[in-house]
Amino acid sequence: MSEPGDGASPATARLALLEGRAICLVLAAAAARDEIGMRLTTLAGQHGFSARWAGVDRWFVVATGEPGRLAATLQEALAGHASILDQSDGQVAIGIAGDSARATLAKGIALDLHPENFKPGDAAATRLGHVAIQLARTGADAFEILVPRSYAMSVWESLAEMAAEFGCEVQPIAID
Amino acid sequence: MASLIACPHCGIRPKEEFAIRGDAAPVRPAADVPASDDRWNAYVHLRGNPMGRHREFWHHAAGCRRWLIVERDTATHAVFAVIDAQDVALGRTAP
Amino acid sequence: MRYSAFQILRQAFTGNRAWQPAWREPAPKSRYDVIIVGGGGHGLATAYYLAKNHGIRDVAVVEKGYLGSGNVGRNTTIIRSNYLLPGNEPFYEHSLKLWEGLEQDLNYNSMVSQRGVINLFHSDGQRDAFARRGNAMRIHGVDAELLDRDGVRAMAPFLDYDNARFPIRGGLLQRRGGTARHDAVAWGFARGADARGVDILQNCAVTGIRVENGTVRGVETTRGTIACGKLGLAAAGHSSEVAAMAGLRLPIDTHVLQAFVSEGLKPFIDTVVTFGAGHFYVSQSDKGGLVFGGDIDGYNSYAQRGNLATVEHVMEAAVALIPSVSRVRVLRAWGGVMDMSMDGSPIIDKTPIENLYLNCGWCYGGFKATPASGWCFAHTIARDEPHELSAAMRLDRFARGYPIDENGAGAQPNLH
Amino acid sequence: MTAFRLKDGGLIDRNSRLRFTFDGRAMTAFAGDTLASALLANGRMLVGRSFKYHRRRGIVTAGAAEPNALVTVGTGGRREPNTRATMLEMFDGLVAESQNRWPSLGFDIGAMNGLLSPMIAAGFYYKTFMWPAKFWEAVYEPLIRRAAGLGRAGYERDPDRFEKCWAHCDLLVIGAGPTGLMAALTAAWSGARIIVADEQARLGGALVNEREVVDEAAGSAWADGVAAELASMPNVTMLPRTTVFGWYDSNVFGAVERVQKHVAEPSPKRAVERLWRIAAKRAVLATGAEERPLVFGGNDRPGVMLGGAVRAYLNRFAVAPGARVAIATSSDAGYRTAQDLASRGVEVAAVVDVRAEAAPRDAAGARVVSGEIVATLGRRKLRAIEVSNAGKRERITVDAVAMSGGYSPIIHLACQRGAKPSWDERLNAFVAPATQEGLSIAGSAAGIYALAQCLQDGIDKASAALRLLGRTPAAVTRPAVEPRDDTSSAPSWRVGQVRGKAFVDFQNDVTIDDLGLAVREGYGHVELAKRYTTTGMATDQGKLGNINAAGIIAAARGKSIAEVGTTTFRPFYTPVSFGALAGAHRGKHFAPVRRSPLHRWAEKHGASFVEAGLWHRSAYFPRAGETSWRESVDREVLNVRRNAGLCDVSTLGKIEIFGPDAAAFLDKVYCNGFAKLPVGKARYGLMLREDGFVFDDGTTSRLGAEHFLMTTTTALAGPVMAHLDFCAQVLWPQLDVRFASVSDQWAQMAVAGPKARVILQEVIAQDISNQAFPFLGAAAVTALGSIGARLFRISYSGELAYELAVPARHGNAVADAIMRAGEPHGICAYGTEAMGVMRIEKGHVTHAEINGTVTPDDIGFGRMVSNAKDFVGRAMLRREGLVADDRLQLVGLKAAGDDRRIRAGAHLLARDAPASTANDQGHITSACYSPILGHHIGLAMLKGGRRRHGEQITVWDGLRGEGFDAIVGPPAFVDPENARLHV
Ligand SMILES: Cc1cc2nc3c(=O)[nH]c(=O)nc-3n(C[C@H](O)[C@H](O)[C@H](O)COP(=O)(O)OP(=O)(O)OC[C@H]3O[C@@H](n4cnc5c(N)ncnc54)[C@H](O)[C@@H]3O)c2cc1C
Ligand SMILES: NC(=O)c1ccc[n+]([C@@H]2O[C@H](COP(=O)([O-])OP(=O)(O)OC[C@H]3O[C@@H](n4cnc5c(N)ncnc54)[C@H](O)[C@@H]3O)[C@@H](O)[C@H]2O)c1
Ligand SMILES: Cc1cc2nc3c(=O)[nH]c(=O)nc-3n(C[C@H](O)[C@H](O)[C@H](O)COP(=O)(O)O)c2cc1C
Ligand SMILES: [Zn+2]
Repeated sequence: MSEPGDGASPATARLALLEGRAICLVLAAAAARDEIGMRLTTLAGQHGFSARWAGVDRWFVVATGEPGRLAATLQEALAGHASILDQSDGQVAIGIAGDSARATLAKGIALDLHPENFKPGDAAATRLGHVAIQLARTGADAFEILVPRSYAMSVWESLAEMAAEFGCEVQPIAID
Repeated sequence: MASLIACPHCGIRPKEEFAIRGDAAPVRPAADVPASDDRWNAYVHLRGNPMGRHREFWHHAAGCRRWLIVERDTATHAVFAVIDAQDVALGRTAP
Repeated sequence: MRYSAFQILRQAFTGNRAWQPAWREPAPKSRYDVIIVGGGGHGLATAYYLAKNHGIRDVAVVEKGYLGSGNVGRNTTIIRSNYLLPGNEPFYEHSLKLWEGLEQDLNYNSMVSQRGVINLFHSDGQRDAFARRGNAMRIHGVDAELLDRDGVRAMAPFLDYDNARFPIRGGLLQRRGGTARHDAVAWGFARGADARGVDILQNCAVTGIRVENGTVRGVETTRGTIACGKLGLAAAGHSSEVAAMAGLRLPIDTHVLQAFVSEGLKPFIDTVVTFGAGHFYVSQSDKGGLVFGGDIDGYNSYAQRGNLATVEHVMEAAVALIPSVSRVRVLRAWGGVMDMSMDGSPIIDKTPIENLYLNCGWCYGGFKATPASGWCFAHTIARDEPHELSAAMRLDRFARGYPIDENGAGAQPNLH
Repeated sequence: MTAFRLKDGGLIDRNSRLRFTFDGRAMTAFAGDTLASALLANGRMLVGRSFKYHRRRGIVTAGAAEPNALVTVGTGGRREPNTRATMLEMFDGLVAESQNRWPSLGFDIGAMNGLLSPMIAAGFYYKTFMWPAKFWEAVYEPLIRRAAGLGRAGYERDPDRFEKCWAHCDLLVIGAGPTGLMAALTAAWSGARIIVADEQARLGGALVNEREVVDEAAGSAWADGVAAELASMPNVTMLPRTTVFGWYDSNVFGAVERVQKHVAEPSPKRAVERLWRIAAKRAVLATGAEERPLVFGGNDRPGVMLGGAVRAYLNRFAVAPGARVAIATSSDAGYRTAQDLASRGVEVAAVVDVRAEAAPRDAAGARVVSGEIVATLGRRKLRAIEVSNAGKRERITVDAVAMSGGYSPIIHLACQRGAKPSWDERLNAFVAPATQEGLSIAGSAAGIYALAQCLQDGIDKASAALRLLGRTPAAVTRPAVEPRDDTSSAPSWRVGQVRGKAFVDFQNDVTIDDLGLAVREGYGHVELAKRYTTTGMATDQGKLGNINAAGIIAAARGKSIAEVGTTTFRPFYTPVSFGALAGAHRGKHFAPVRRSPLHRWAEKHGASFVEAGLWHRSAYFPRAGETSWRESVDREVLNVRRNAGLCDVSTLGKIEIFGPDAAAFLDKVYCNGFAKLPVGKARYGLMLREDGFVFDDGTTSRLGAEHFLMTTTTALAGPVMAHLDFCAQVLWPQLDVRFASVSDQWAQMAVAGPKARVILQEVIAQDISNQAFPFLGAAAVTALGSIGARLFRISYSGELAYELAVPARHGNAVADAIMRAGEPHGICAYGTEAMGVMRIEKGHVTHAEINGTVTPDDIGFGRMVSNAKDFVGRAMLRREGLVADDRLQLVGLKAAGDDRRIRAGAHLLARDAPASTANDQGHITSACYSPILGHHIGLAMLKGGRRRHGEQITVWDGLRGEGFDAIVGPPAFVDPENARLHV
């Protein structure tokens, strides 16, 4: 019988460095705290980006494309309601996908990732191992994490170890 | 305790995500009221330290970054309530 | 009954039937000149030195559980006098000197083992801080050596020098530091105090303190009311609770610290090692278990038991420091509730209440202090004034701005 | 005779023959064996030595409680001492060694201790070894320490992988015996998410070891079927080989799975052990019951085993413990053993039942003696027992004894969180409280011993748990079993007459006499008796002996066993490897590494890196021909002071602050004022703790009316953020301010030196002349034509200097461009070491000075402290001790005569004062060689230091054997007038 990890069957957990992402942190003004989520959801619909809750007054907005453009769009749409911080360089996006994606993440993340509790579209600020990260579920068996840039190589190595038994074979990445 | 803490914003999270500051009871003397040195000393240094019900500041450092007040029992480690500290400070939630 | 090899031989011939109890189990009297609350190391040592140094023998030690059920019986047994600040160093050195003669003094072998304590450093900054500390010791005439990496390697070759995340660069060594057998310390002081007339009242919890016109009169206990001339509190983790019975609010929080012991091993580590890049310290007990610990759990607790996250944290540091320990198994984990003060240093003092004396704030370092704490507290009680060695350990130092803050963490007890 | 393998039967695979060695002897086993069963099958009765007396010991149990059969397995980095042979699954190539014996297991010098036993009774070491005092250190202690421990651990690095995993479930079932399996089935069919954990590889609990029939199948086959069904369900996670070791708050369980401990060569892609942290809404504890040994003379001789173990070896492993077996029992279970032995053709010499009025039971034809064993006989192996029977003594020839002393429910986990067990008169056992939040106890763990009732209890307890979770339990009917009633027993903590030693704790060699001695000497409290005699403190933690010990103590004290109670149950249920608990966080993964965006740039310039907290920072940049770090650092410093240099300062904490109240907020957190800071300007700020001592420092720039950028020190970036969160949310919640860390977004480089401006101007679009961009300017600029950057004119080195921040991805390119532009001007890369030298030359402080015990005034910033506003730390700053005259104050130092190396950590004395704590005047905080001054300098904290400029003092470094005189001066050695900052 062959199983993932013996090289004969395809990997059931895959890691990918997601390059070309524009990432902004949206800090809501005190008065706008309650409505900013709604505004972002609407904007996300219009512009095709994903808004991920990151705290009572903050959201990560992730899009593909130019960092500057996303920041400008948000700036314009949310002026007076929020401050926008471009984090396209501050955060590194890593994708984890496959049947064993959840099993891989369970090795570092304490959240219950059962689809009943953490659905596609859900996001959370939490820890992976010893590093604070932002987690989002982007599909039934697909997740994305945002990790502060300085930690990215370390986190990548940890993820690669966690996924090894599921047949994942990746090279170290260089991020600086 | 407190292997798990139910953050009012993030849901149930392991203790490792939090940093603990301690007693939430002492209130910082207001600037505009002349506070005696005793009051300041009490605020900064003295603690009720009860065996039993206790309110403590916990910071959800690896989550929503909110300061929470965790009400718990220091003898049994039962957790009674976890609320946002700012809501308390602003009088939006009863302490 | 005096203990000796000869005595052991003699008793062996009569089937070990004639050994006498190590202490009496007296009924409480209605009054004592001095009552000490807390039958831990400090309370028992205080009673012992009250009798021995000050001739005060009408003393009771009131203990809510069994003898030594508190931190004296659940600590990692490290003794040393490698302190930085002038308010501390002479006190702890006196303690170490007392340790050095303790077995003869008590006629009880507390197995003081001066196997050396190495505090590792991993950066230039840490080295400088240790150099300062080592000089603070040397200036007081205490032994201290600054080891470089090779010096450490010669003493502890099993540490990770090759792949450590935080390479070991050297260590501060105190050769006279080491360990002592925790239980034997409590038992030895108890037996010594008992022999000098002190009543040790086990299973006797203090539930109230009688104060009249600002003066202490006695205590209420689960075994009745007992009057006293003077009352000394040495209740360690329960200090706030007991002091509250007299209306005092203390600069103390109670925190749980876990300790661990591994399965018994043939000799594996022959010094005491403290990791400088994580919270971890380890020695090997005479029975073979690795006795070790790390950081506190972080929240106020009276529960004497800890959290799994902290366990993991300690184990990560253990394996980082000693990779081969990975295959060894940990046998047991337990917790002790400690009196963490606002500056990490103890309090031995009089209180605003007449005839009430306070001994607390030992954090996770009070075992090594046991003899000196008893020595100085007995003095404070007997003379109604602080001993010169504990002169800085005053209760009002916080209000007055004279903290004894060895690591500069400030008024947050869980950072000390 | 010795033990031997039966010709047929058992749950072993006789077609799969495995080889292993024990103490170098090659032996064979079958798949399905444990090391213990294989040793028995090979006729090995003697497998270990006890701790204190080095007595010969054999296998006692077939499970987790084994006190004797501890071996060292594996070699090199996989060497594992104290492994229970009873729990070790056999694999081909297994290498095992016996322990605590020298020179050999058969002949062990240490056994001499047994002769001395009257002299080395409990606690003897507390009473001797005290004279002469020196002898303790030199002779006695080394001897005692050499005798320590059982197995020897290796010093080689463990080559294997470990990991941790979180799991979540509605119901955790601990133990997969009949009770646990039925509980699991009930919950699984009800749709709940469940996890089933059992420490055995083979599920079924007692069913695997006994001859039971369940639903008309052999019990083990039934269990296999249920386990397979469970494993096939998507809502079920099966964890065999997984020991639940701890129950923690919030119903979190710690468990360790032995993923690859039963294979010869573990796959490097998988962990060998996995730590599970299981967050369970509820749990059912179905851990069964432990059989108790009987305490009689010579009860430790190899060949004496528990009855349940004998049945397990017979039924599961097809191994007979001997050819002629006696049964010693205080419970009906003994008769079951007799029946099982007889059914496999093993002779039962006698059933010795300690119960005087034992009702007739089916002893399978064996003789039943109402009496007790007084002694066992035999030198190398058990040859006979001596039985007392109504006053008569009788010798019975046997080669094995199966003892059954009743059962103790396994309540370990249920009592780890403070609950005290209570004595149950009916069961003669301690039981755990039945109602504890989140946990139900079922089956034999709850004192239910009949199989039918266990099965039913599993259903019932799971159903009740499901209802509490708001679920409707599926209707489940209990499988059919043969009715049988053999659960009654009588208490028996020790036999009446003892010849020889009767052991209560086998591993630690604690006897009845030791417990009696402890009681006599005042150590009668069960916790004191434990500590004085060490009973229950061995690797099995008294699983077998503790209840007998409590009974014996009770008798000696004239109390009931209920009054005596148990000692405290603590994690770990069975010992857990350090490796499993550390998981993957070992070696270089002990802590994550933070890597600067300019790491590659630094590498290219040959940086030597150093760990600084989690960061790897470039310390200095050695060049060909340089032979010491000092040489490189001196060159870097001189070059910066003469030309220019570039240093990576990306690791500083950066916090962006917005909102109408941002300035007001900064006024609260800094002791100096920020409200009036103009847009486009930076200011140095000092942050205090509420107790008045300095917390952190850094520059904060105003980028807009309601927009600031704060920098923190590298070390305190995290704590400062948490502090700001606290101030904003708790102390001043009404302020409209918001902030976030942007530390990772920016690559930041300091460009310093007289030529910094000319160089930088080449990459910056805007005019950065002194007029356009004076000292402490802060502005958004464009770098390399298109990169949005931030420029700050701040200086740590004391030279004309800038800090340029660019989005991290551009860091290397911009640094390269600056180096290129600077080449004609002689720019160099410099590291934290040169930066350190220059800041000392300039008298700037770092955490070497700001160590949590200094006030602003101590470090010369007294005048910065505002009088006009409330800020954190203001009130406590007034305390007497914080304004005292003799506080340590920051000064500069240099040797009085010829240059001397000044080292941080040295102390200061008034000149010619003898060294003593009383005379101690301070210490040196930072020191370096100043290449620009050509001699060593230092910063120091000195009592009343600011008043003492010009004074000669003594530098005292007894630790390193140095001492010399030095001159006190102001902390700034270079450009004290700050002229260079403004050019
Ligand atoms: C896990 C751990 C590891 C440690 N490691 C070290 C170490 O390596 N080196 C070191 O120097 N120090 C160490 N310490 C600290 C040291 O153990 C303590 O500081 C010291 O034991 C405290 O003094 P004590 O012995 O008097 O306390 P305890 O033994 O705790 O004595 C206090 C006694 O007061 C009793 N009591 C409380 N309330 C009442 C009441 N109302 N009525 C009657 N009696 C009462 C308690 O039952 C207790 O017995 C450690 C502590 C812990 C918990
Ligand atoms: N005849 C008697 O007097 C008597 C007495 C007691 C039990 N029994 C029999 O024993 C059986 C009891 O059934 P049961 O299911 O309650 O218990 P069990 O002993 O059959 O099963 C308990 C299971 O729990 C596992 N376990 C224990 N602690 C564990 C831990 N910490 N982590 C993981 N796994 C752990 C064990 O490996 C075992 O498989 C019944 O057949 C009963 O008749 C008989
Ligand atoms: C230095 C030291 C060594 C210990 N060694 C052992 C040991 O070898 N075996 C053991 O079971 N417990 C050992 N213990 C732990 C005690 O059993 C016990 O857990 C501890 O004293 C706390 O008491 P408690 O668990 O009863 O609350 C040791 C404790 C200390 C302080
Ligand atoms: Zn949260």
